[in-house]
Amino acid sequence: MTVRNKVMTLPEAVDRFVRDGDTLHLGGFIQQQPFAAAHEILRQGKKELVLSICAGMILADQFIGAGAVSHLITTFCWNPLPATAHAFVRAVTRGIPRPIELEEYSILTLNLAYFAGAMDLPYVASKTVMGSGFDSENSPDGAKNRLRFEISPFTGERVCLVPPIRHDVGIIQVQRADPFGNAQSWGMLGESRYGMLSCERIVVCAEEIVDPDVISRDPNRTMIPGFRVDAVVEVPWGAHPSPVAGYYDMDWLYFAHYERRTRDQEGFREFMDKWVYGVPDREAYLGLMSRTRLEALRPDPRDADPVPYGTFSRHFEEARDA
Amino acid sequence: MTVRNKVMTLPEAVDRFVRDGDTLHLGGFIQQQPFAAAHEILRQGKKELVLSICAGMILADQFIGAGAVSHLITTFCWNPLPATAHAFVRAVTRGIPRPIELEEYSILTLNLAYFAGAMDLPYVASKTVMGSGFDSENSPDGAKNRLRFEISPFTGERVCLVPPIRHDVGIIQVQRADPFGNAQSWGMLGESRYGMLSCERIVVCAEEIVDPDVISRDPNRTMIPGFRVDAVVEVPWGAHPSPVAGYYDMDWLYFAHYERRTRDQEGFREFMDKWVYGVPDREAYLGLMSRTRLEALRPDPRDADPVPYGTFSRHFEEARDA
Amino acid sequence: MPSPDKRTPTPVERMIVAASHLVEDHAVLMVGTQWPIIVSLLARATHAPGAVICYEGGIVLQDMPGRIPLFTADPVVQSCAAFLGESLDTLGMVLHGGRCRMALLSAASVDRFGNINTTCIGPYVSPTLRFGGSGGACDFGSLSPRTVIILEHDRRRFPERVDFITTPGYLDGGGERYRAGLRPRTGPYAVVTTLGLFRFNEAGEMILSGFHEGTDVEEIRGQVQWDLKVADDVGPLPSPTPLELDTLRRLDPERMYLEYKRLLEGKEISL
Amino acid sequence: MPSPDKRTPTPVERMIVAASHLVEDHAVLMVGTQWPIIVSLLARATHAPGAVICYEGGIVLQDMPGRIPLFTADPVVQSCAAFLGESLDTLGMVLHGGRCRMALLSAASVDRFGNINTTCIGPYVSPTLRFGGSGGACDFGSLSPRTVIILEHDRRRFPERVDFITTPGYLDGGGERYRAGLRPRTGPYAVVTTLGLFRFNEAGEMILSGFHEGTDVEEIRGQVQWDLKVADDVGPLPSPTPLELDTLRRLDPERMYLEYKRLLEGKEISL
Repeated sequence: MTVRNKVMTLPEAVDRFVRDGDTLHLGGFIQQQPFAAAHEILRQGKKELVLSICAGMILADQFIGAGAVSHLITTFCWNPLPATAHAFVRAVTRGIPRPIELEEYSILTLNLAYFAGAMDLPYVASKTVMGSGFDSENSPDGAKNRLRFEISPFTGERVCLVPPIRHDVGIIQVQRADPFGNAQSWGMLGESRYGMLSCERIVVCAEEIVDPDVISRDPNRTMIPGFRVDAVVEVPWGAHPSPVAGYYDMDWLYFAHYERRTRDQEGFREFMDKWVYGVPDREAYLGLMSRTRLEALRPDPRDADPVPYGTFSRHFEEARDA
Repeated sequence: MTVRNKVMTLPEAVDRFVRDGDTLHLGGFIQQQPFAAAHEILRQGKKELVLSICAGMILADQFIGAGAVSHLITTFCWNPLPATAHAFVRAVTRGIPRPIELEEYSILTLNLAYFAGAMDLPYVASKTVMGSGFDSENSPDGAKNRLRFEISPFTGERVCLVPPIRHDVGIIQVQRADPFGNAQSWGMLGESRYGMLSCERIVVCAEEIVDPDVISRDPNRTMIPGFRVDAVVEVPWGAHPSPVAGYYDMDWLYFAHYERRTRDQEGFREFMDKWVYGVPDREAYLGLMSRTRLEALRPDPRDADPVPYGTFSRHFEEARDA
Repeated sequence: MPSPDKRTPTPVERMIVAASHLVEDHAVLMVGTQWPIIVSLLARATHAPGAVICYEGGIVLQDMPGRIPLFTADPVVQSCAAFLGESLDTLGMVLHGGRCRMALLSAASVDRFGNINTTCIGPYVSPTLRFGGSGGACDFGSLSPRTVIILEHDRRRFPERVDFITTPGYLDGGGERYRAGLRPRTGPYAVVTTLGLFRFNEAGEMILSGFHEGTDVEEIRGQVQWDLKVADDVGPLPSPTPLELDTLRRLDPERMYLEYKRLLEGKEISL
Repeated sequence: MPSPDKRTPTPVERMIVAASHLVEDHAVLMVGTQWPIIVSLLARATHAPGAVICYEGGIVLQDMPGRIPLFTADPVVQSCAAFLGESLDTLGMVLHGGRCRMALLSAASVDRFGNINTTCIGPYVSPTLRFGGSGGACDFGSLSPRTVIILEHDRRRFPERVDFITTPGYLDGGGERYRAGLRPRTGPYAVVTTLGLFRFNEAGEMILSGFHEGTDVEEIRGQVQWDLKVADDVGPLPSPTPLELDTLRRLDPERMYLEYKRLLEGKEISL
């Protein structure tokens, strides 16, 4: 069998698969957020993006502060210290550096929208959100989103219909992938699987690119089948300052540093000039930090045991030949 | 922390958690079907069951031939040789040993019904099945089921609405579980997860009961969280003649034997008298077969590699104290 | 077991090879049980090495299996998979999600408009004969842009109208499929049998497109239960090449598919 | 950092302990970030060892974490989990599926009918202040049979009506919640603050049920922005026992929660 090797550099992957105006999904629920890829997108000056990200965090904040986003689909946006995501707040309250359209959901409804998007289901009916500010019928001045409210033909009760959300391109940071794109991930997965599978084009950033045999010895761990993937990029530490289970912990100091430096737009600009625009790639970014400190983010080892999959037996043929 | 130890014998688990008239879900899509538990249910004479099983196979066939089922929810029922599931056909075409009501779906719609059941969603809209014999509006003489057909308020297109299917009790055979009920499974999973999670009471049969640490060293493999589980039973070979990945292969000879012996109701009775009613437990059942032949069903070893989860770092505290 | 003639393909081999020709390289396939298994593996072993094989239980293959799978849930496929998961992953994410190019299906019978019956003969509530039922077949045929139906030719299996539509084809033709709500640009693409190859016209009616060596248009017209239309450019199908035949026989050295009979037949079974 | 008085609980400690008393043994909990984390762990370490702790990212805990999680997505919880999966597993299967007994939530502000706002002050489209937003909080409050709301008491955080309903309580009261479509027998169960404990009457209105040592009914009535109703049997809440206090302080020796301030404040941060 021949399968396309999709390994490329991050600049190449971003250049080929992320376009101005795209609906861009960034995967990873708090953990495994693709910061390295996101920074490359900003460096390449991609603009007018519709950013869809379940946990906004400082990743969405950086896109918003950079003025790259015209529309944000999310469930929350903050700095997990917990503290304010300042650029997000500036954009929403004062239109700085530009106004953005907000499309807000609860986590469950956005996960159902991604699920419906991944399967292209017309909609999924739920019993959440009703009466809240996300319910456009009950709160006409509330959040704008795609939810609709109908009467169930089964029970006559009021239900919240969640339509599919689909994306032009999605990026996530995973633990490992093979050159064909088969991507494996573990830890807290949030919306990762359905979010990514609702994307037309998929870029996988991996801590490690591994031999296809590593994947096929544990195929239940594959989150994204390779045939759905357009690009595979090896980016160690690519999710920093967010964590990757088994590889590195959350960098709390970095989040605190970000919070202090980005309280006004000028500070934000300075921060971005140093950490994003001022470096050519992830290695240079990491070079801005003490290596000792980074290594201290490595977790203590704790491994899953090997599990038996087995191959198959030949008892059927043996019985026939007996 | 104290967690209830739920380990018990199979007769006890069946006696306590399976009741006459229950909607009974048997998990496992072709693989991992809980034959040991099913035989105990038949031995205890449970009756008027509504059996819900995605892949009917000879497991549903045995329940039907035994007269224990009044209503069958399924997507297909055959002997995977492939050959006829004779008891199923006798019941459907001639009401032998008793008529059964059929509630048939396609695999996708039944999986969506289990998904909706597990989450108690009012319904899920899909684009499958329409115009087929499962579409009650287009085929009024076709299959009876719970699907409804409506116009999407989003797009105006005709859609197939799948309502939840929920069960009183569910049983599955998995590779391993801990005494609290945390059940892990791998291989081809079919409808297993959502089918089981749509059950009010859950009985887990496991090839091995393992230490809770084995589970918590690889928590992404947990299919059923322990708090949902009522009983854990250690039953090696409990899925035979269906396969369990890593433990034993499909026993093709047994399926062929079953096909030959059950072509009429008398043969079926004799088969059941020997293999189900004539044995007290799984050990005695296994004793009816050549041990050498059984051991030949063991697959060649092939293990997943260990993966790193890691624990956590203390860099935050260290920074504070610096 | 008699060794097959080294050069002459059997009708089943012709059927399998002709069906494999419909598979494009790098196409994502939903593969049903029985004939589709070997058709898809043959395509991958010959002209379509990049074809992606998905099964309804939640499997995406990576490598060629260690032996021919006896059905799509055969544990042999688990040791050559890139992805193992749930039915919602393949039937949902791949097929309903619009990521599948072609579905391959076996059938008990197929009618003039490509509707498949694997459920029953006679009324559904009181059938005279009953088969296994849909499994995922209804979803394959409902959702796939192209559905290829593969079955051994027998006039009884080609009624003008099936008794039960397990898998929707073009229903009564003339756009009925889309009025029922199924998506545009989906539906039966071809039927491949031991006699020939059939395609579908704009109205959704099956038309004879090609025939295998050893048969002809008239014989085939006698082997369906309606007045079969014939394509203007109907002609003989290419015979399997020696390489194709050789590859096919190496894929199935046990001839489990090629002779379509169970190897245990006539054997004593001792458990 | 000053060592806390060995015997006198702080207001935050009283709040946490009082909230933990609402957790029943073996209850399945959906636990939000901030105060709910330590409340649920304290309950489990004291009177509710069988309580099941679930987080919105797809986590079910098995053992006590190696240190207090800084938030519900802190990687520290991954090495003590029985289940790691997706948000649909916990928010979907556990919460929407009806398997959760109680949800614990922090809040920026809560109003007379238990509606929570963690979104904004002022109109949604042009707010004067903006907070993080819902996350899973809207789902917690929409779906849980019992929602417990935990926040430090400040009059500004208790308006008569919140500007935006991030998490629905009883809306305008009088059954409005159920007319909106939310399920029967769901809704706010209690509000626990640094001053006292509030429950809800049949109409869905918050009523003062108990107060911590050092405060009284009148003080608390002055700390909400409406005419607060008081339960007939209002009285002092039990003080934390020495065992509870000790357990709490051992759970959070860094006092990350107990003093509710970030430990890095005032420190130079060197990356």
